[in-house]
Amino acid sequence: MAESDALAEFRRTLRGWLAGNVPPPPPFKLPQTFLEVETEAQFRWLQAWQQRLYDAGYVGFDVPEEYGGRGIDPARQAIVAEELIEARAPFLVNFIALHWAGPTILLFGTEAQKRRLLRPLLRADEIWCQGFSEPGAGSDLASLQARAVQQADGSWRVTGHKVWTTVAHFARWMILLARTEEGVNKYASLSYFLCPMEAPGVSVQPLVKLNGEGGFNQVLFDDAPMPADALLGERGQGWNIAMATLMFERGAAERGGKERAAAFFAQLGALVAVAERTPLGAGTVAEDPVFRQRVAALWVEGQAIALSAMRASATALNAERPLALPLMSKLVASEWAQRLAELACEMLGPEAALSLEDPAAPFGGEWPRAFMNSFGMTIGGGTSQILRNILGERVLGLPKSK
Amino acid sequence: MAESDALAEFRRTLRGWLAGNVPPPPPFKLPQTFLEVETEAQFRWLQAWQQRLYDAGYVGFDVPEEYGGRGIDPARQAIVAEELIEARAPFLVNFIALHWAGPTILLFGTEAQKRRLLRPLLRADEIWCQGFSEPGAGSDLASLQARAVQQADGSWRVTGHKVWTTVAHFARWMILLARTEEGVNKYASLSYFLCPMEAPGVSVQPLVKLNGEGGFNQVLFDDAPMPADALLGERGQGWNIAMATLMFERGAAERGGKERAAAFFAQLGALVAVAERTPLGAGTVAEDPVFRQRVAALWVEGQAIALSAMRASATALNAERPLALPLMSKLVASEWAQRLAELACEMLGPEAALSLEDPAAPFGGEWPRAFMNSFGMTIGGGTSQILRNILGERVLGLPKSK
Amino acid sequence: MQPRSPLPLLPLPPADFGYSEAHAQIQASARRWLAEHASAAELRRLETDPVGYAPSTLPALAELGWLELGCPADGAMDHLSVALLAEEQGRRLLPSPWASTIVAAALLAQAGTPEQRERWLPPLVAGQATLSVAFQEPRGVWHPEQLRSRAVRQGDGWQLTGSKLAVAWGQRADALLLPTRSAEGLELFVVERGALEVVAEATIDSTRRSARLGFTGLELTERERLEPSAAGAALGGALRLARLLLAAELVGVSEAVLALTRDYACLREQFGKPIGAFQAVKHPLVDVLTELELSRSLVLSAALACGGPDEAGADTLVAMARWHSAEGALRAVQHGVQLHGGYGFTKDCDVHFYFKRALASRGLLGTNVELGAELARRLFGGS
Amino acid sequence: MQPRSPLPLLPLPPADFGYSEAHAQIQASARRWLAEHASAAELRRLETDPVGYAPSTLPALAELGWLELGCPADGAMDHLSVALLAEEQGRRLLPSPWASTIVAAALLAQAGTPEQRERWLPPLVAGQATLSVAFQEPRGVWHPEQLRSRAVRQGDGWQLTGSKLAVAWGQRADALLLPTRSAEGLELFVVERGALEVVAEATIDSTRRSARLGFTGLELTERERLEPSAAGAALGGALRLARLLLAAELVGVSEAVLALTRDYACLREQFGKPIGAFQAVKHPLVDVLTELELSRSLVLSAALACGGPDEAGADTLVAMARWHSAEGALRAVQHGVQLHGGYGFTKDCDVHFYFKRALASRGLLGTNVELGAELARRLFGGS
Repeated sequence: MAESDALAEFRRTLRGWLAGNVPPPPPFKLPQTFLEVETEAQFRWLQAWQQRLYDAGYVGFDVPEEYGGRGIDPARQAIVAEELIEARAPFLVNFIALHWAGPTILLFGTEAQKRRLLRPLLRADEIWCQGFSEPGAGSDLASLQARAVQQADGSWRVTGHKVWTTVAHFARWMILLARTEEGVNKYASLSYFLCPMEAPGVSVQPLVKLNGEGGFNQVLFDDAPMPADALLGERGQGWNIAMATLMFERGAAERGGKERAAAFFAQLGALVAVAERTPLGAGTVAEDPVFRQRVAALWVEGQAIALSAMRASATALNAERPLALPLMSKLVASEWAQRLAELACEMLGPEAALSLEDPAAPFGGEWPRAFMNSFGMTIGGGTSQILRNILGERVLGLPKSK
Repeated sequence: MAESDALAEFRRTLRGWLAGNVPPPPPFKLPQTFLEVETEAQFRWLQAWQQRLYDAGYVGFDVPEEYGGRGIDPARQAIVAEELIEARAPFLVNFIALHWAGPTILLFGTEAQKRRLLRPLLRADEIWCQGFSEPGAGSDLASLQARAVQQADGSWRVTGHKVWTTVAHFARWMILLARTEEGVNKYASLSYFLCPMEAPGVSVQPLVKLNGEGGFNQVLFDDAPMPADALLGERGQGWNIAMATLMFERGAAERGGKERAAAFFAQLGALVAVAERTPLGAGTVAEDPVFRQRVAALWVEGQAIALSAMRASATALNAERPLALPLMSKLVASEWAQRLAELACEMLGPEAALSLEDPAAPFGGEWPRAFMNSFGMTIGGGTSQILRNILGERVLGLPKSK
Repeated sequence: MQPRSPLPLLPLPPADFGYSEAHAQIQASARRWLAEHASAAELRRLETDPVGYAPSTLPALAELGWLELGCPADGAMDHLSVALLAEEQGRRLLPSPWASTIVAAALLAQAGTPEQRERWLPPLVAGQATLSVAFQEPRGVWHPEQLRSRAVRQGDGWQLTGSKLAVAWGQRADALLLPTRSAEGLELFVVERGALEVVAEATIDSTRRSARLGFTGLELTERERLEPSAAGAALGGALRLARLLLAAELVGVSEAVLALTRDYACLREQFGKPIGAFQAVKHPLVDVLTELELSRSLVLSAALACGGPDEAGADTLVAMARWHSAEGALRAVQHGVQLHGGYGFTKDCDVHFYFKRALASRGLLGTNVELGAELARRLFGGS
Repeated sequence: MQPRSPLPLLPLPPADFGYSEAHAQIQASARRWLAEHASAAELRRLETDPVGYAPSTLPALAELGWLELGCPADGAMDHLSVALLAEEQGRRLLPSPWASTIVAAALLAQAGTPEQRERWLPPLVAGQATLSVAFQEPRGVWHPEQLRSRAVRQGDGWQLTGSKLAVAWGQRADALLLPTRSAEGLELFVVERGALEVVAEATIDSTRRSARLGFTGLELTERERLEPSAAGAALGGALRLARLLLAAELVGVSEAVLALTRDYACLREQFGKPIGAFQAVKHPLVDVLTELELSRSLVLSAALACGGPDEAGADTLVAMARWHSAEGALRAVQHGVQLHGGYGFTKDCDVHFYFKRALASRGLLGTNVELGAELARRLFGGS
């Protein structure tokens, strides 16, 4: 299917713009994804990139113009996504905002909320973080304990303890799930807030990930005030709104299949590069039949995942089982990426032990880092175990396990 | 550790006897294990072999002489087992009797029961089958419904439906688990019987396995009489006795580790033979690096399983976790054997489809047959799923899943 | 930034995967017809049937248009429709030489002489004749370059010597298509069955019968030889189509086993609840689901690519689809037997039909080890 | 009856696996000592320590007899004791150059000149000196036949050129043992650290530090050369011992992760019950358990074989133990992180120490792909 002339022209223009505007690598180490943004320098550099891209008119093709977007235009959005990968541009640092908070606000927000929040979100002027998980409520999210109490003037006070809050230390806003109602079941007693992070009583403490990187935090709320209009949707509707956010988080969103496909191909290309450039005996890993077979298997699986991301939007082809592809995409993609990083480490042999700090580390030490980071994806946003429950129950109709 | 002179002499004599007495293959197809004995001809031929081996003095080294055994002598028992494998002798058809019913009777039987039953059991004069599972009670064995009612004269009447009863069509006796008590919990209401199969009201109907072989049955009891002394142990003690039988069945028995090790090596040797004799391109499968790697992995795992079978009896080395090796042996061995048979089929390529009946089938069509039969071992005697529960709960002390 | 190596560019499907209303109708009507005409009871009846399929099946499929879709006179076909039908057929394991016949027809349509096409294509499309391509040879050989069957010129004609195996429904085919090699290269012949030594194979899979063929010094004329200039491309296309159909069928196999096992897991109770509530049952079933959905994406994309201009890309996607669906189906049937427990180990349970099909299919037209090596060559070059 | 091919005969352990009361005591006392002296808090403290282990550790281990067991003056040792200690050490990840030192000592004891043995063995056994063998070279090379480090005769002495990496605790060792190749074959040298260019590697695993070494035209005398006649056998033995220790340590790693995760699964509640009640948590933990018990059987048997006459058999068993325990440990730590959920992804959770050790160990002294090929050669011959 050939692109229309207008779209092809758009792609050409964008490609030209990217050629002139993608910045060279900074003098410091960049994080692998938005999950690992740690230092102020990294953050500022990445924020500037998103701002520049926004100002050039390339961010916001899923947000109407009146809210600061570029109008709903999935075709252009997909082209931007593909070309960003192609040009190896930096990732967009306001990831949670763009992919989870933004769509949720667009779906459930008041006109005022949309007008106030979406533009600075798209431009990375205001960063968003997510406050769902708690120390005692991970897989069993609905058992969370954070509590918001409405005051006489309609404003709120929140007390609680959130964990796993990526980029909280740079965030202006949090999408926050808290208990507001008494005497109803645990699902019906939750509400969803757009919580300002600069309020008194909010403190952000960094957590350190297993690979030593920061970028994720715990956030303590000690009777912290929120204005009345911090509430998104209705009181007690929090669980349903949160499920929408989680669907976005798990990749069910309408993000372009081709964009996601391009991301898989980029990962595979990186694995192939490891095989081709890693010496083994007289040749390279790419000549070893056992490694070749394993790479081929990952190629097949990656191609299947990429094609499935594209197929997810072909509604007619998913009539029998409409939820399967959206609900499975995070599960299969995160486990595949984990196997891929593990295989890359195996190819490196003893040098897989070398870390980012070692100047002699092959590929800059990115692979053991990537392997460890891969668990962020098989745990965060619903563990693989929970996702298998959900698929079994909601897609196959099997009885509940809980 | 060198064998004592007496044992070495025993081994030499046995080896000589086997050389002269192991029969040549019969004109009909032999079953792969006791689970597949189907025809009268197969049965008679195998029965004659066990009788001959018994008469020569080589069966029953785990049964005292007064009951027809050869006295408790694990060393000689192990030697017999090893040499039988070495000589590729036929298996002993009264398998359930020798390994499950016999040890249970020895442990829980009255003097009269032991005197009456053990000798004909060892000589395969009387065949035993097992009546535990029912259509509605597989993994959840304790929910079985067969009912035995004691009569005024102390005798019993049993009504129920047992399945999965290997060799029932040749059996003189069944170890039978039935409900006898009312108003107590499901475990305490079971009793264990040594049930005569020739009674009126007992009917045996063959079941056909997925690969088309017979050898296993369902048995219907319609108010069938059992004498008073059919009861083993006490009323209501059935569950505990059944657990002992299942421990024997799952390989926890004191059978020689070396015997079991020899069985693993035999299976591996058969796999290696497939690799070496199956042409692939200009050479054989054994020259293909990918298949080589897979065979090596199975070799390592098989060696580990074999060594673990031997280690199970080194008490001092299992002090930390005494139940682990006995409870895991069936699980790991059956899953390993399944992978092995699957790999052999993969080596055969398109010819893995050829069945026993095809004269051109490689290795007589035994491998697809073995692969299908392997599920008998991952399902029967506790499915792999149930065994993982048991290991998790009894060895790791994790909370119950049910 | 990680350094990256370029991957081979594979054809990508359009946004709607080329799936039209017409496809939906074909699929729905196939499903209706199969629900009426294909059943496990019929599979049981046919197990002992010497032919192995109902004689009425092929004419009925012809009437439904299945054969026309697969063997259009102009040599082109809608691969997507054919793949969808193959999946439906795999779900029910409908025994019939449908797939082998359309593969043979595609080969004939592309490389047959006008006379051969005239002779065979009309009865094929009408369901009145069946043909089968003898791809597979002993020693795991199937690659057109490695065939050991030999064709030698003998005066005006040819002498053929060789052997073939696993020829789908070869024992009932009216004629066989024989790929061989001569001094000049690849040669294809169409030979009536009576001229060959044909022995029905005894296999584990009663739902797709097969035969081995032998021929020693078989004398043939030019009339039985297909156009040599078209032979290579036509055999490549037929192999691609055969692999695609196999892959699509195996997706159907996984679907069927998943449905059977899921239903059983909802009904069968142990420990006071349906076994499907246990994660030890639920999670493997989810893995079957995710694998088969991934396979389906490959099969659909491969089918679309088969109609496109990039033959190497189509070959690669077809190899991927075949690889993935065969692995997935074998896992699916293993879980199917295991999770049915004791019942799954019996022939009373329908899963065994699917088990055997999956096991018998895995090694056809390239084992997965060979396919892996083929794909690695595409990725890395080398041997 | 299936046809069978003979397998290589491997040494089988005696019925009691050679495990005596003395072994039980060694194990118990090691466990007691470690419970007191090794802790996650100490691992955290040492993460930023430039040395990486407490200076008091090695003398303390010497006092416990750990070094004596590993470096007896007559060149023989009780491999079973050493393997048991290595497992205990792996459970706690006690940082110390114990393992690398006894491997070096075994090499020196077998191939050192009387002067070298006199110079090094007494302080080694006393925990007053450390040595390390530089097995590994760039490009994944470790096999003694494939080494690229070169020794060239230069008048009365030698000139060495080469590089080494992943040398355990090489940055603190008093001297390094350098395997090289000369025109005559394998040559071993013992060189004080100061003579070499030694750079500490920055690795993911803070509990076992390592270094890379470079030497270009390094001038050495005969006094630094080990007995050439014994070099091959001694290096083979040292490699065997190093792999055995690695395997035993990795069993300890799996044990520790299993214990941590099992305890967490009993405490952590979700959906109103401990997560260990869910089969999605329970069954993977059981798989960790069964794998580590299988690994243990291989490690114990390999240790016994190392003391026996069949060196090729011992090599094979050691390779198996190393292969299996590395695979098992990597699975164990992956489940360990995953089943701890969000907490497992943080450095607060102790699992990360084990994760890094398992990942860093897998590629040492032969990747599992190489070991698989090595084992296949034993089984099938060929290359």
